[in-house]
Amino acid sequence: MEQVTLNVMDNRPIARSVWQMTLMGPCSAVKEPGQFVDIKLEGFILRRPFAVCDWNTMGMTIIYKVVGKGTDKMTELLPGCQLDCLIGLGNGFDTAPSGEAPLLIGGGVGTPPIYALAKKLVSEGKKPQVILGFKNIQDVFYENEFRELGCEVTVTTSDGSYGIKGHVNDVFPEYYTYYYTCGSMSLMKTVHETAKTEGQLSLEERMGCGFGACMGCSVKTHSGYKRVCKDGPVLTSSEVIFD
Amino acid sequence: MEQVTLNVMDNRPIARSVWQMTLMGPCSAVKEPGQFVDIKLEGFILRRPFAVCDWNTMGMTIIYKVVGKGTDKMTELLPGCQLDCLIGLGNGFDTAPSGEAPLLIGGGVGTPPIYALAKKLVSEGKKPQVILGFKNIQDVFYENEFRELGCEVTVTTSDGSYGIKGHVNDVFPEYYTYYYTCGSMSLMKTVHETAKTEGQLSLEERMGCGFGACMGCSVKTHSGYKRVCKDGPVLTSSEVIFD
Amino acid sequence: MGTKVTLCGIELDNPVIPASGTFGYGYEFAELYDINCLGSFSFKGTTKEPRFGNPTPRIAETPSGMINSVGLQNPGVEKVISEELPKLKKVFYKPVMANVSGFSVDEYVYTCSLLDKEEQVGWLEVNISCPNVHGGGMSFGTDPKAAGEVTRAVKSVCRKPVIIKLTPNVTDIVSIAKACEESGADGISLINTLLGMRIDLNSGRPVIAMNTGGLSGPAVFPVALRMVYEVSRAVKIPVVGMGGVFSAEDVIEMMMAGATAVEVGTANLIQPYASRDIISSLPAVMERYGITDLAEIVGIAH
Amino acid sequence: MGTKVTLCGIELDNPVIPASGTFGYGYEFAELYDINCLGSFSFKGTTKEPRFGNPTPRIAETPSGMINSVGLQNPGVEKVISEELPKLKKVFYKPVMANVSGFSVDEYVYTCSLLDKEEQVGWLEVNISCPNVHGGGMSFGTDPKAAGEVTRAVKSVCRKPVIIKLTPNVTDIVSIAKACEESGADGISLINTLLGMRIDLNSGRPVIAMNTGGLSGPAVFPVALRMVYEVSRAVKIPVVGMGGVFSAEDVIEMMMAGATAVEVGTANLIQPYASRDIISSLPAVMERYGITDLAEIVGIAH
Repeated sequence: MEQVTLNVMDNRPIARSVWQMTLMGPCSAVKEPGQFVDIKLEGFILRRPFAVCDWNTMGMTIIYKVVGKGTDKMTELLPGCQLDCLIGLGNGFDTAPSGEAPLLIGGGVGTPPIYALAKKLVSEGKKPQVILGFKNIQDVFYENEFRELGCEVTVTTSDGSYGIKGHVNDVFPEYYTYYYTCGSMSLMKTVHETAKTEGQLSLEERMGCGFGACMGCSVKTHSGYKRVCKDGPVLTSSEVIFD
Repeated sequence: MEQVTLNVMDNRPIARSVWQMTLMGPCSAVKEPGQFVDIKLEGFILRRPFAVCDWNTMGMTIIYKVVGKGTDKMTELLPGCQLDCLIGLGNGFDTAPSGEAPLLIGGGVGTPPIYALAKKLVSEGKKPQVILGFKNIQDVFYENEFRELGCEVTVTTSDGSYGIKGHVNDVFPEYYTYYYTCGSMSLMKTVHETAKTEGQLSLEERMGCGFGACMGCSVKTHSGYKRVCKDGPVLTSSEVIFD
Repeated sequence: MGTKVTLCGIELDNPVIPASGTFGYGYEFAELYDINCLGSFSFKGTTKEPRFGNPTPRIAETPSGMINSVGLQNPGVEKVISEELPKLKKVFYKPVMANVSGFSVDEYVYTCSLLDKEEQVGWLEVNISCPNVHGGGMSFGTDPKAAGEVTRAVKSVCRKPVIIKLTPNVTDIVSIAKACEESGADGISLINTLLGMRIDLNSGRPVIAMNTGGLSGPAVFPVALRMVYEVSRAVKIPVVGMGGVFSAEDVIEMMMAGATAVEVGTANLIQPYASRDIISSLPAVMERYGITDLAEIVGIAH
Repeated sequence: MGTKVTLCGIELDNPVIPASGTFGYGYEFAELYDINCLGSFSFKGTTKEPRFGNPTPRIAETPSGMINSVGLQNPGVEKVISEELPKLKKVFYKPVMANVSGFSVDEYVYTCSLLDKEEQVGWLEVNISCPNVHGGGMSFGTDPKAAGEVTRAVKSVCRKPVIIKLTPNVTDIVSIAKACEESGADGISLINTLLGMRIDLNSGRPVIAMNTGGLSGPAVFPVALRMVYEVSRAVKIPVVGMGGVFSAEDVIEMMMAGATAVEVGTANLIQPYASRDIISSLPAVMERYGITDLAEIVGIAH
């Protein structure tokens, strides 16, 4: 973890209620895809956690959905705004067990950390197959970005307004070596039940601190309690307890 | 009273811990010298009241002393900032009883409304005599601005580092027709005890609302209780109870 | 969009009621906007005798809140009836809430019985919770027995609905509310202010002349919400929620917690148009959350 | 600049103590900075048995505050002693405050007696005020008799100073504090969190899985300050103040109100370097207010 000041470089909508923000500043503390950044907004006491979508040592991109007053306020941040950020939080995805053809499943705004992961897997010479699930054509984002990495991409929408009508589990490929997913708990449960391999899941919880101090985001797992912010957000499929 | 959005045009220090801010926007609700503006600052629940120092229909100038977190934050406001303001608050000075040669006494940051008053008196063809009392040469401001209006100005400092060493009551002129004062309660009490005429005093109190609703700033006077924000801030010398 | 609610048998156009002590007798605000847009409002706390209130400073600022120590400044019930209510009547034609404080059961009874006869008064809001007056109400509000006693006495002289306003500075708010209900109260309003304090670092002395005062504003909203939730689950009479309500969202949250109507206090002092603006934004906010009738969301969080 | 204070006979380099539940066992923060700059710290609340705590969501945001409902998650006193304290010892060489909760007098006695024997423990901070556990401490903290009983029992098995941590959710905090003092407490710490709540407007359900939780942060600072003021005027034993302290100015204000030492809680969760930064800015802030020795300002607002 490192506390840094990042500058807003760009901040724009890319889908319905979904915005992309580019931040510049020292980001070498970000080590793994799946890690998150915790941003302090003026007027709000708690930091807001966002998965890193893309990064290098000089900056990062995050994608956020406008769901409340905090994220609404974020849409007003113009280039030049300085943000107090904690970066390099959480464990991130482990690419070691991926095999040569891992399956990556992103649900809605769970997609961003999957993009960072895909980029790393590609750099390791692997061939990620990507499934992105959205409700509606207006929610779809990043399909092309994944293709540009060289990934096979399948998009589903619940109402069939774009891509294949249905849910992510309807379009699982025949062959894959491992899976990685981030999305709603119900989507990830479906993925887990459909998958024929082990995998890793990125969880979401309301957090207090974001760095393991407050126990606000502890969840029970098959290997004891885990703080989603510090021991997660990525857990293995054998750890997660689905209710 | 009117609620308006004013734009910061200029904001700079003019003496030790004393800043001048120029605001542009519709200010025709300001009617009298001695009225004040109540400014909302982001991050603070209560508005901050400031006497209007100068105004026309297109804007106003205020002068503020940095005394706490709120005024400290104000120094950071750059040109272009928009401020939510209530304007035209309070009763203001009544120039009718001034006579041809009123005495105006400003103490420290009590000086700004005296400037607005002097301007009005001059426009009415009167010859205000001005005494400004400060602690120290570093605190002195607006001496020239008063002279440029055509006023006689005497400056005192407690330590003699500028102007006449002493207090405002040490330099009262022989002849004056009425007095107006704004400053600390102890300064105004001294003025009241020294003065040979009636006068008007502008009071200060911690305020809740600034427009007469909360009774937060009520003071006892010889003519019943008065809300400093609405029935004042200007009271006549026969009303004020000095403890 | 249905915004009407019924409070103790009287229908309100909407649940928004400026709180006592933040809205005077209405005519200050009537200069700014037509206050007949309000559901109702609760006028300045009235006592038997005229009161100047506490010395200044009476106001301090806190994070997302303010402390006041006004101390029930008011001209006394006779003058309220002879001078203030006629002026109020000119600017507000709906039933108004008469807020009453006292220093003894007899004083409460005296003041309430007079105000109950006033045509424009729709409800009596009996404040047994003022933190800013020595022996002034709050002692009645911290003991279920005393709270019940005031309630019974006031009810015996009033034909109009009696709403008891409670203090949050207690261990068990539910026991107080239940005592009021059992003694005949027609409604409960809460919360009054939390006791708080600030110290001036320059002088090392309390900012407020009376040392402590009542904390209000968004800071207390979660405490108020919790108490509205607890009390409304425990009593059958309607609950009027208040404490840091600044937006239409806050109104809806209070109603979900169990409030039939919602008082807006501190917000009126910061944004003079706050109550009007909350009312005008209610339909859009209701639509955003899929609410068609406010009356239907009362207590859905239970 | 004198920043040293003495708390129950133990000298602290400065009065700043990260509060229990916001600082773990210290080693998370020791990765960020040398935590030996602290006056001390109070480690995570310890119970006799291991506890997972409450279901999530455990956290909600409020204006200038947050609600938590962690529910005393901890590995139990045996593991705290065998696993956590040895790790703590590697990163912190000063006396530490052992925070203890329980569900019965016997549990408090059991846990305290074990921790009292640990060399690194300087004080026992006995939490009779946790709002997030059913029957978990808070019932002891709302009744003077029960508070006195826990105090006496714990004191009978401890050689080290015993500080009783009180809940603000009471009508009369002074009576509770006095009962603790009369029963032998060496100090009082306050305030624990205020009971609060939020509701999710989309679902109409409470945000927190347990419905209500404990409110902390700057929002509660004025309530905490008032209680520190009232209690420190009423008791002779030292008072440790806490509740929304975010800055060196807040530390000084708490001390002026009567706190001998000051705990920093929520701030650690928002700004991981908060406690260190508060300590490093103390001398400059003291100078601004003409304070040369912090020990001299304790209670000057009385």
